[in-house]
Formats: sequence, C-alpha cells, structure tokens
Amino acid sequence: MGLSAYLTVSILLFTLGVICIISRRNVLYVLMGIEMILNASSINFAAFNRFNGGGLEGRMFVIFIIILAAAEAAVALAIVLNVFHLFHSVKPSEADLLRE
Amino acid sequence: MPDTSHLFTSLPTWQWQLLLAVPLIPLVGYVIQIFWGKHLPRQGDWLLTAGMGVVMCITVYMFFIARGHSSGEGYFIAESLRDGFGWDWLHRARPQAEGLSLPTGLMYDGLGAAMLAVVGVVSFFVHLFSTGYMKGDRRYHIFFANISLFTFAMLGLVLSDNILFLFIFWELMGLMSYLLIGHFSQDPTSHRIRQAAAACKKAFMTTRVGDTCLLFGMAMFYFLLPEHFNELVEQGKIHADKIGGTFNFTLLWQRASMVVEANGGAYPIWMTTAGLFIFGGTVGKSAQFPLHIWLPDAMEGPTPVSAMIHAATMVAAGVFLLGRTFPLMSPTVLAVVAAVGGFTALFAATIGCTVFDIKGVLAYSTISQLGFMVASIGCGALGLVAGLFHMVTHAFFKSCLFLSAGSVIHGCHHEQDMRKMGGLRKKMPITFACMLICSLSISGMPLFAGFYSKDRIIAAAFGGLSLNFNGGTFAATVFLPLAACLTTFYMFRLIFMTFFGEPRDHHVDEHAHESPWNMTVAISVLATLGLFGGYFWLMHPTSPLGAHGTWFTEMVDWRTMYPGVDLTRTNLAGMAASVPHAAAHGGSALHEAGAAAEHLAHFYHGFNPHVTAMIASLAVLLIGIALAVQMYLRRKWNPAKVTGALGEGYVWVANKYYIDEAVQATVIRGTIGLAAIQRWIDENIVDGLVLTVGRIGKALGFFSAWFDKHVVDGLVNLVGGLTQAFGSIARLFQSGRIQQYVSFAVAGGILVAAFHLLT
Amino acid sequence: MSNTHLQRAFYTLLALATLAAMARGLAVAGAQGLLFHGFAALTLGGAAMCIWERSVVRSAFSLMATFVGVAGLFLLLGNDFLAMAQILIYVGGVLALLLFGVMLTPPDLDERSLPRIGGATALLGAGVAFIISKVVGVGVRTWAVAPKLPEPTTRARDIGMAFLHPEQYVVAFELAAFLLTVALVAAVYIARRRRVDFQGETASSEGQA
Amino acid sequence: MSILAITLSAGSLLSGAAATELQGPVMGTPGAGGNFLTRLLEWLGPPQAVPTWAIALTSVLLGVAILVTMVSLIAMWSVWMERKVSGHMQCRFGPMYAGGWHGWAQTIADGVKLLLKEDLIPKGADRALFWIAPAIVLAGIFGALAALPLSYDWYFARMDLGVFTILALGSTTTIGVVMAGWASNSKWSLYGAMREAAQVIAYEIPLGISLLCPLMTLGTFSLIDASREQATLFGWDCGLGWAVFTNPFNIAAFVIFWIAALAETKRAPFDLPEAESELVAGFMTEYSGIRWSFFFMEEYAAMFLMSVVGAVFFFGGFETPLTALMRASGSDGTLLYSLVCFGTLVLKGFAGVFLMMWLRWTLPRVRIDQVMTMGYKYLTPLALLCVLLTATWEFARHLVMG
Repeated sequence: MGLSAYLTVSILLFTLGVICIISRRNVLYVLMGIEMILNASSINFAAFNRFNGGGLEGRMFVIFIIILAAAEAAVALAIVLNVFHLFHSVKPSEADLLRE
Repeated sequence: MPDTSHLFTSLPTWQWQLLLAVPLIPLVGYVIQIFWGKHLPRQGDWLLTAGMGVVMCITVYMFFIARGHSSGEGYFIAESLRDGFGWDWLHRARPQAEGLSLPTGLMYDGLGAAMLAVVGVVSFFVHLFSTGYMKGDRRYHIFFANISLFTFAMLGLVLSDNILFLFIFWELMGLMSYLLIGHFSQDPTSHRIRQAAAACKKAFMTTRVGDTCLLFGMAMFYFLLPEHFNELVEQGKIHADKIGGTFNFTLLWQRASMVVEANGGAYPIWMTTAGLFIFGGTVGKSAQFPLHIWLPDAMEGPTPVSAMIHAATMVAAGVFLLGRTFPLMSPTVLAVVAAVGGFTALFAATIGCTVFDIKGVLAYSTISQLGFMVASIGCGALGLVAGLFHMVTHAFFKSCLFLSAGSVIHGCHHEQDMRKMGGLRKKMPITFACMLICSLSISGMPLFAGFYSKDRIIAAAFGGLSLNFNGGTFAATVFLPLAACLTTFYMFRLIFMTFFGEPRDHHVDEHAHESPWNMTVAISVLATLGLFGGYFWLMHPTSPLGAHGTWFTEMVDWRTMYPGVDLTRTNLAGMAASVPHAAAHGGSALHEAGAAAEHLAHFYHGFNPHVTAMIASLAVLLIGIALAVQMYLRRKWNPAKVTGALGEGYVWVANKYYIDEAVQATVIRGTIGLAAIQRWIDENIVDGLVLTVGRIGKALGFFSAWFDKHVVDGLVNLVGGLTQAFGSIARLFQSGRIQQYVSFAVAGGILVAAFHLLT
Repeated sequence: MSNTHLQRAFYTLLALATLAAMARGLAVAGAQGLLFHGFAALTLGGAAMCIWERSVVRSAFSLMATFVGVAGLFLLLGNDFLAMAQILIYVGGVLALLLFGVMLTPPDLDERSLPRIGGATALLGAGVAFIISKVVGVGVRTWAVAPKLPEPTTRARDIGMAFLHPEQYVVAFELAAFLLTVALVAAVYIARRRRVDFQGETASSEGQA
Repeated sequence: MSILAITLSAGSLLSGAAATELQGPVMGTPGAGGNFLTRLLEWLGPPQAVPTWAIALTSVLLGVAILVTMVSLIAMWSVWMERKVSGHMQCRFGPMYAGGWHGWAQTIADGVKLLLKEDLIPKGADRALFWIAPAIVLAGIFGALAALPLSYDWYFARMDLGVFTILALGSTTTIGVVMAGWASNSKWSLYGAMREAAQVIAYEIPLGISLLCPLMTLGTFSLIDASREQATLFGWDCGLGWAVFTNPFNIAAFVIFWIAALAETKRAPFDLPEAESELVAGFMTEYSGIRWSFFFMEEYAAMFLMSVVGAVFFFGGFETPLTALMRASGSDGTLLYSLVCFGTLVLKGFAGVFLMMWLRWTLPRVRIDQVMTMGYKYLTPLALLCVLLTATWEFARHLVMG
C-alpha cells in the first residue's frame, strides 16, 4: 500500500483522538485521546521513514514518542488521581480553581 | 663508571617472592584485622600471630640462605631489580628525559638478612606475648592491627633498596608509633588517658624534627650529587656518562665514593651538610640527645609496644639508616656522630640510675645503648660493624627485658614502681631467670650475647682514638666505659629492687603471680637468644672468645658491605692523617689512605685494643655490680645517704637535667608566643581592614536600596500593571476547560491547513 | 432509538465496513492489502469504540485494539522493533496504567454524551474530510507511487548502535532516560497521599465555596 | 461460544505473531530462509497458479494448528506432571487409575470433562468482555510461542528480535486477565486481576533487566543466534559455552530472572492473583468449562515459555555436548540433528517446569506487599547491579581475549 493509505489512517486516528478529547467529560478520555493522537503521529513518522529510504530518523522519532507517552501516562495518571482526591471528581470542567 | 655487577649475588625469583611476602603478610593481616577483626574469633589475634609466625619462618629460612652465601670472604648483596623483580615506580618513558623515575625493588644483603630475621623473630614473640598481656583490653583487635602494620613498616624499611622507600616506611613507622603509644588515649576507661595522649603527641612531634632533617638530606643527595658528579665529568676527572638523580642505595654509594675519590679524598662541604641532615633523622628516630625526650614518655604505650619500639623497630631504624648511608658520611660527620652518641650513652645512663619506674629504667637504658651504637658507628669502619652488631644483640635482650618487665607489671597488677616491688624471685621464677640472663647480657658479662658486641664497641672506640684522634672519638673513648659501668649498676639495681629483698608492698605482693604460658614462652625464647644470640659459643667448634669473628662479623664486613666502594679511599681517608707511619710515605691523601687501610687491616686482625677493651669492660662490669650489690642487695650503703651526698647533682640528674623543661621554655613557649603575635596582627590589622571594607559596602548598600525601591520597583510595577490590564482582557478566553482549548487548537490547525491548501 | 440499539447498529456497520475493506485490499494488493485493511480497521475501529462506549473500562479495553492495530501497521512498514516496543509499552504498560486509573476512580454514571459526539464529529469531520480530499487527492499521490522500495535492513544492533553513537542519538537517548527518571519520581511524588494537606486544602476550598 | 473464543484467538494470532512472518512475502522476499512450513509447502511443489500469499496464509494456518496442538500438549503433560510431582513431594502417588499406568489418561479425562461442562456466565457480568478475555489471554501466549524456534532450523518466524517479541507479546496477557477480572463482576475476581496487573508490571522490569545480562554476553536478541553463540567455551566447540559458564554474573542474573519469571507466570510462591485461600480462585473464580481451561493452558504454556527462554539465554539453548559431538562427527544439518536440538530444548524446558513445581511445593506464599517490595526495592536494583557487573566483566573479557 502506498504512503497515502497510511496517511489517511493517521489523519483519521488523529481526528478520532481529538473527538475523544473534546466530546467526553471524563478526564481519562482526555488521556486516551492524547494516546490516539500520539499514535497517529507515530504512524506518520514510521510511514515517511519507510517511504523515504528506511533509515533511522523516523523510527527514532517514534521511539522517543513512545518513551514520551510512557512518561506522560505515568505523570498524567498521578495527576488524575490527585485531582480526584482534591475535587472528588474526574471531570476536567470541575477542576477550575485557577479561574478565580 | 666501573662495572660492579659481578659483585652482586643473584637470587632466584621464588626467593624474592618469599621476601616480598614478608612485608605483605602483616599488611594483609592488618587489612583483614582492621575491617573484620572485631568479628573474628578471639578478635583475630591468632590470625596475626600465625601470620607473624610464618614471617618469622621465612625470615629465618632466608637468613640461613644469606648465611650460606656470605660464609666466604666475598660480597653478599642482592638487588631484586638486577634479577628483574621490581616495580618501575613513577615510570619515565625515556631514560634521558627530565623528570622523576623511581625503579623500586628489594635489597637483601648480610645486614638486611640479620635485621630481617631479628625483626621477624622479635615481632613474632611480641605478638605471642601480647595475646596474653593485652587480654581484656577494650581495643584488643585494633592493637593487633596496629602492631602488625608497625611490623610491616619495619620489614619494608629493611627490604627497601632506595632511600625514598626507606623514608616512606620510616614515616609510616612514625605514624604507627604514634597510634600505638597513644593506644590507651582512645580507651575512655583508662586512667592514664591524658598521659598517653600527651606522650604520643610528643613522640610524633619530636621525631618529626628528625624526619624533616632526613628529608632534607635525602633531597640534597638526590639533587646535588648528580650536579657535582656531572661537573666532575665535564672537568674530565671522572670518566663516565652523565647521571641523573637517584635514591638507590648502591648507586648513591658508588657515585658518592667516585665524587670523593675524584676530589682527592676530600668530601665536598655540601656532602657534610647532607650527612649531618641524614644523621638528624637518626637523632630523632633513635632518640639521641637532644631529641631523646620522646622515648621515656613513650613508656605510656602498652609494654609489648615498648618492646617493639626499643628492640626491633623504631629506634633500630635510625641505626639501620646509619648502616645504610655510612659511605655517604664524611669524617666530620662521623666525628659529630661519635660525639653525640658517646654523650647520649653516658647522659642517659646517669638518668637511668635515678629512675624508679621499672620501664623508665629500661627506657633510659635503651637511649644509652643507642648512644653506644651511634658512637660506635661514629668511630669508623670497625665501629660500624660493632654498632650494627650491638643493634642485633640489643634487640634480643632488650625485647626480653621489656617483655619480662611487662610480665612483672602484669603479675603485680599493673604496678610499675620498683619501690613497691621486691622479693618477686620466688613468685615469678621464669621471669626472674630471663631478666637476670638479659641483665647480664646487657652488662657485657663474658659469654653472653651483649659481651661480644659491647666489647667490640669499646675496642672500636679505643681503635678509633688511636687511628683518628678527634673530639668524637675522644668523647666515645671516655664516655662509653663510664656508661658501661653505669649500665651494669642500674640494671642490677633493677634486679635487686624487684626480685630480691623483702616484699615492700603488701597489696602488690598478694597479686604477684607467674604469667601465662604464652608470655613465659616468649620471654624464655628471647632470653635464650639474649644468651646465645651474639655468638653461638656452645656450638662453635673453635675458640670461645671468637678469634674468627662472630656470625655477625662473618656476614657483615665493612670491606664487603658496600660493593664498588673502597671505604679506605673515601670515608676513612680522613683518618690517614693521624696514622703514624703514613706521613713517611709523604704522598697524597690517597696514598695515605692506602697506608691507613693497611694499618686498619693489621688492626683488625691484630687484636690489640680487644684485649685492652676486654679488660676495661670486665673491670667496669665488676665495678657496676659491686656498687649495685653494696647499695641495693646488702644495703651497706644506704641509697638515700648516697643521694644526699651527691647533693644538687642528684636533683639535677633525677629531674632528667631539666631538658623537658628547657624545651618547654624555649621551643614550645617560643612557638606559642609567635602565634600570639600573629593572632594580634590578625585581629587588629587584617580584621580592621576587612571591617572597613564592610562599612563602605554598607553605605553603598543604603544608596542602592533607595534607588531600588523608588526607581526600579516603579518600573516593575508599571510593567506589572500593564500585564494585568492585558490579562483581564485575555481572561475572557480562559475558561479553564481543556476541551475548549483543544477545540480552539484544532480549529486553528484546520484553518492554517486550509489556508495552505487553498493558496 | 435507544442508545443500545444505536451502538449495536454502529458496531454492525463497523464490522461490515471492515470486512469490505479487507476484501478490497486482498483484491488490490494481495496479502499485504488484506493485512493493511485489517490493521487499519482494528486501529480506527478501536478508536471509534473508545469514543462510543459509555463505560470507561470498555473504552480503555477497546483502546487495546488501536494499539495492536498500530503495531501491525508498523510491522507492515517493516519496523518490527517499533511494533514490539509499541506492544510492550502501550499494551503492557500504558494501557495497564490507564486501567488502574479507571478502576481507582468511580464511574460517571450520568454521562450522556452521544449528542455531543455527534456535534463535534460533524464539525471536525467536515474539516478533516476537506483536508483528506486535498492531501490524498493532490499532495502526496506522487510520492506514493515509488515502484519498488528497498528492503529495510535495519536490525536491532543498528538501533542500539545509533542510540549510543556519540555522533547520532546519544544525547537524545540520555535525555529520554533522564525524562523517564524524572517522570517516575514525579509520578510517585504527585500520587503520594498527603492526608494532612488534603484535609487542609479541601477544608479551605469548601470554605470558599 | 468457545468456538468464538478460539476463532478470536486464532485471528489475533494471525494479526500478531504470524504477521511478522508475512512480512517477508509482503516486503517482497519470500522463501529465503523463511518459515519451515513455507519451505515444506514449497518443497511439496504447489502449482504455479497458486499465488505466494496463499502459500503464506496456508503456512500461517498450519502454524496456528501446530501452536494449538503444542499448547494443548504442553498443558496436558504439565498438568499430569504437576499432579505426579506434587504427589510425590507430599509422599503420595498422585493419579494412579485413569488409563492404567500411573494414571496417564487423567488429563485427557479432565479435558473431556471440561469440554462437556456447562459454560456459565454470571448474571451481572459484562458478557462481551467475559467472552473475549480468555481469548486475549490465549492469543498473547500464542503470539509469544510463535516467536519461539522449535529447533535450530524449525521456526515460525525468523526474528532478529526474538526475546523482545516474546516479552512484548507475553505482557499482553495481563490485559486479558484484568478484563476477565473486571468482566466477572465479582470482587474476588477484581482483586485477583488487580493483583495480577500490579505484580506483572512490577516484575516485568527485573525480568527484562536481568535478561540484559546474557544478552550482553551473547550479543543478540535472536534465540537461534543466542543458542549458537553458546556452542564454544573459550574457543573449544564443546557445546558447553553456556552464558552461566562464561560469565559468573549471569548466575546471579539467572536467579533474578527466575524469581521474576515465577512472578510473571503467577506461580507459587507468587500465586497471589489466584490465591485460593483468600480469593477463591482469583480472576478465574467465575469461569468454568473450556474457558476456564484456557487460563490454565495459558499458565502452563507461559511456564514452559519462560523455562525455554531461561534455558536458551542462560543454559545453552540447543547446545549440549551431544550436539557438539554430532557437529564434530559431521551429522550437522541432518534431520536427526534438528530432532536432537528439538529434544534438547524440550528437555531443558521441562526441567525448568519441574523446577517451578519443586519451588511451588517448597516455598510458602508471600504477602502482596512483600511481593511488591521484593520486585521494586530488591530485584530491580539487584538486576541493574548485575547488568553493570556483567558489562564490566564482558568489557574485561574483550580486553583480555581481544
């Protein structure tokens, strides 16, 4: 399959990620959406890497994205748990102390 | 440069490895003991004692190998570097390049073999003795660790083939003596904690003076000898390549002697100065006047430590150093050496007669005996051998005396005052027998070990006087017999006060008992060595009076000690001036030296002064014993009356000539005064300047604060106000909801993409 | 139409579309096309299910399909290392973490979000469809027709060498390691329960409210 | 419903492990040194009309069949072995009647019973997830097994990243277990699942890190290459150059690996997720019949897999003095040689399984907090230390031996 097929999958996944973030009220969905977006960009990098000679650059980016996702998931989850302890809710709309 | 390599003996590698193991075993033992000693069974004493036993076996075995090599007339000296066994310490890639290169190895010769065996044997028995004597000590395992490292330092010093490593081990020994003398200063339950702390500090600081001298002397030989040598090479007086600095003993001997020969037998002035500096090291370490003050105080350490310091390690190192550097010493230095040694011998002996502490008597006795050795070495080549020989026999009987004293102290429940003892002969028979044997030995009773060496020393002094009359030999000749007489007196005073008569203190007498087996075995063996160690006269097939020389003189001969060096042409050349028939030749100094050598050889075999010396030493021995018997055994002359008759003189001696006080008044007070002056300067001048700077800074600070408050803060507040104004506008967009933000972002992204695609 | 029915219809449609796409892929590009469409369907279907499911747990589980699908796409792109890293870290790590998070927080039972999904999808869908039509139609098509791609020769050893080669990615590698360490410590620090602090803060926030 | 589960797991296998094999044909390099099934099919000589993708798909389906058989056989043999071993360790006989000699047919009888048992689904359960969970568990282990070479030239997929793949696919079983626990709608199941997830995540770290030690010694991820690396001991082809013999720190690494492997496979003393005295049967409390047996098959297959990984990376893989002897006598490359390699691997694997059983009856179960403490506070730092020491040793070895 050509590059455009992968790019199409990627952009669809990205869109789904964004929908996931903006349409659900649970903060965990925000996390999941972010993972989808990151995966979409990973697909892009991997595809461009493959169709551009198969060197190391693109896959290095993907590896670092995966690393970043792991770190992000750990910290974000810790934050979510903390937010839940503070506000007794996991809805991002209710964590609005900074608005004051 | 003459090739002298044929003079060196080659030892097989396994023998070098054995010799290398000698210092390494106590070192490994130390490491094990210091880290895990507390958790080993019996706190690890068996480990170190067994290790030292192995060391003793190796040293004795190697001693007999060395004896086999040196039984003939030839040289016996082996250097491991010549056998390809050594380290290139601070390696230098190109030999010609500037910089420091220190090939380091082991050196094993007759003197080293004798000394190594003595150290091995004495250390082993001191360890064995300590397992009994130190039982119950709070820092038992630390004690064993330290004494083991102490032994390591001495063994390394003896085996060093260069003066730098000798110096390193020398310093290590200084440190270990500090730790060991101050052993009780770390024990909070000890009642002598303060004295121990003071004593170890004193020992450390005093020997430091000597060590600094040694360092200077070393450095002078390292830097000046090649300079002078190369100058002579340029002048064509020496036919050799130019050289760099070295610390190696054999190279130093050879080069120094070449320099002296090239100068026509005259020692350059810097060599005399450097020799005096090196002798300064001996003065510090071997407790010669005026740096002897640390040694009596060192009695604060545990008795086994005293035995080690006095017999095998610390003080012997100083004499050993003289033996190693003898060819570097000019006649002038030797005269100083003889004078200092002779004076110390008599001076310490007089104090020894007035002390009541049983270990104190032995301490002053050690200073006196060291004086004997040093004076003897100062008297020339014959005296050199005699002095070194005395070092060996002294090690045997003095270690035995100290350990016996320790046994007495142990038996008397840690009482050290002789006035409270008496009549211990029956209660401690073995100790008494050992002590008596060694007292006779130190007094120079014929057929005892001490006789052979002491007799030789007095003979050497007489001979030195007749060969080379100067202040040093004169002092030695006059002072040494007197000191020998006093030696006999105070030793028998000790014996009589301790072991004879009636018990004087009920409390002490009740406690008195013979020591356990490990202590009595140690002192018995050492007493046997004190009896036979000088010369195995019971086993020797020929004359008991040693016309063929003792075992030591067979191994250590001044003519074969220093390969490539003819002492008669250099070191002893100065003596030629006073050889009676040398002037008849009317030649140069070297001719005179040749004549002196002839004369020396005659002297050596001719035995003239020996007879004189023997008669003299027997006479002083008898006088000393008679005095002691009259005063302390038969009590014919009341000691109190005698001291009363001596009047002020006695008070002067009993207070050790007020030397400690003099040092206190001059050196220490002077240092403190200097420090006070510096403190005044620091407080008033330096601090005043600093404070002025501070005040100026403060004034500037006030101005700066005003400016900060009104001008800078005003600007900052203005910026803040503007930001706040904009922020209150931007706040309208900030809902705090992530979803909204993401929507904005995505919408923006789509807009940007659309813009790009459409244009 | 109830939510249940809506979902059932949605999943049926999804399954049918997947089957159709796989068949077309098989026809067009053989096994590769079959697998590509399978994996793409797994990826997108998982993501769609994640959005449509009402239960957070089921959403999280459906995310597994997305991750596995992306790993499959990596395989098809010749990046087996990436695929395995994706599975190891996303499925084995991130997803498990997410599940922990889901199970440590209570479900939000009254969430009715389908209308919002519809609105957001409509808006975004319009924008994205526009971009896809432009990009896929014009922009990258020329790139896609590279006739014969070279065989990917990169092996695990090369990746390892690249990570540690001083002229390649060693700085980034070390930074990533540092980032992970910091993230770990930060996560532990943040998630640590400080009961006293919480009581104080909640009390004050209630007071303000 | 069980049919659905099997289909699902086979499908997952298709997409998971076998796709790596398809990568060859997909990328345009069919054949060359590939799957032994493909080679078999090509050797049979299919007509020209059959496209390569069809051959590849057939080989994949064959592989699925082989794997299913393999897992069933491993489980059957291991269950019987477990019964006999535990019986003898408790001074009793174990099964003695079914089939005659030492109850050899006991497991087959059990299997039939499980197949015939009613497949219950609790009332409050999430039915879809309840169905899928065992399939996902099984799919993960199938994928991992597919990366395992059976002999030096029998493999489903020749992978450069062999052990990495095994670890990655093996870790997906966690999700299945959590899914099962959550879908059961039972607090015992949920507790068990959470314990499993926490434990597996904790022990994956020391497991991976301790495997780095032999990986550094051998310099490869591939199981076949790793095995080949261990043929020579200091240049002598004696089949005993095992990683534990060439580098002493690998022994320590193996101990860590083994503890972590026990925790990964949920074996005693780390069988907290199914601790029957506390949680009835943990995450599989609500399961019955064939679906329940899937979890059991997964457990025994994982045990065997971990033992084989340990054997390959620490204890020489296919290499024994026997293989060295065969190489020396020139029978290298024959079918007999392949069979010997296969037998060696199976024997080593079951030796490991036996060790696991032995440990099960030797050590008491630990508490969950002790499990976590051990994993995070002790095993992980120790494993890191091991890596450091191994690296130092290898560095020194390369300095010395060039």
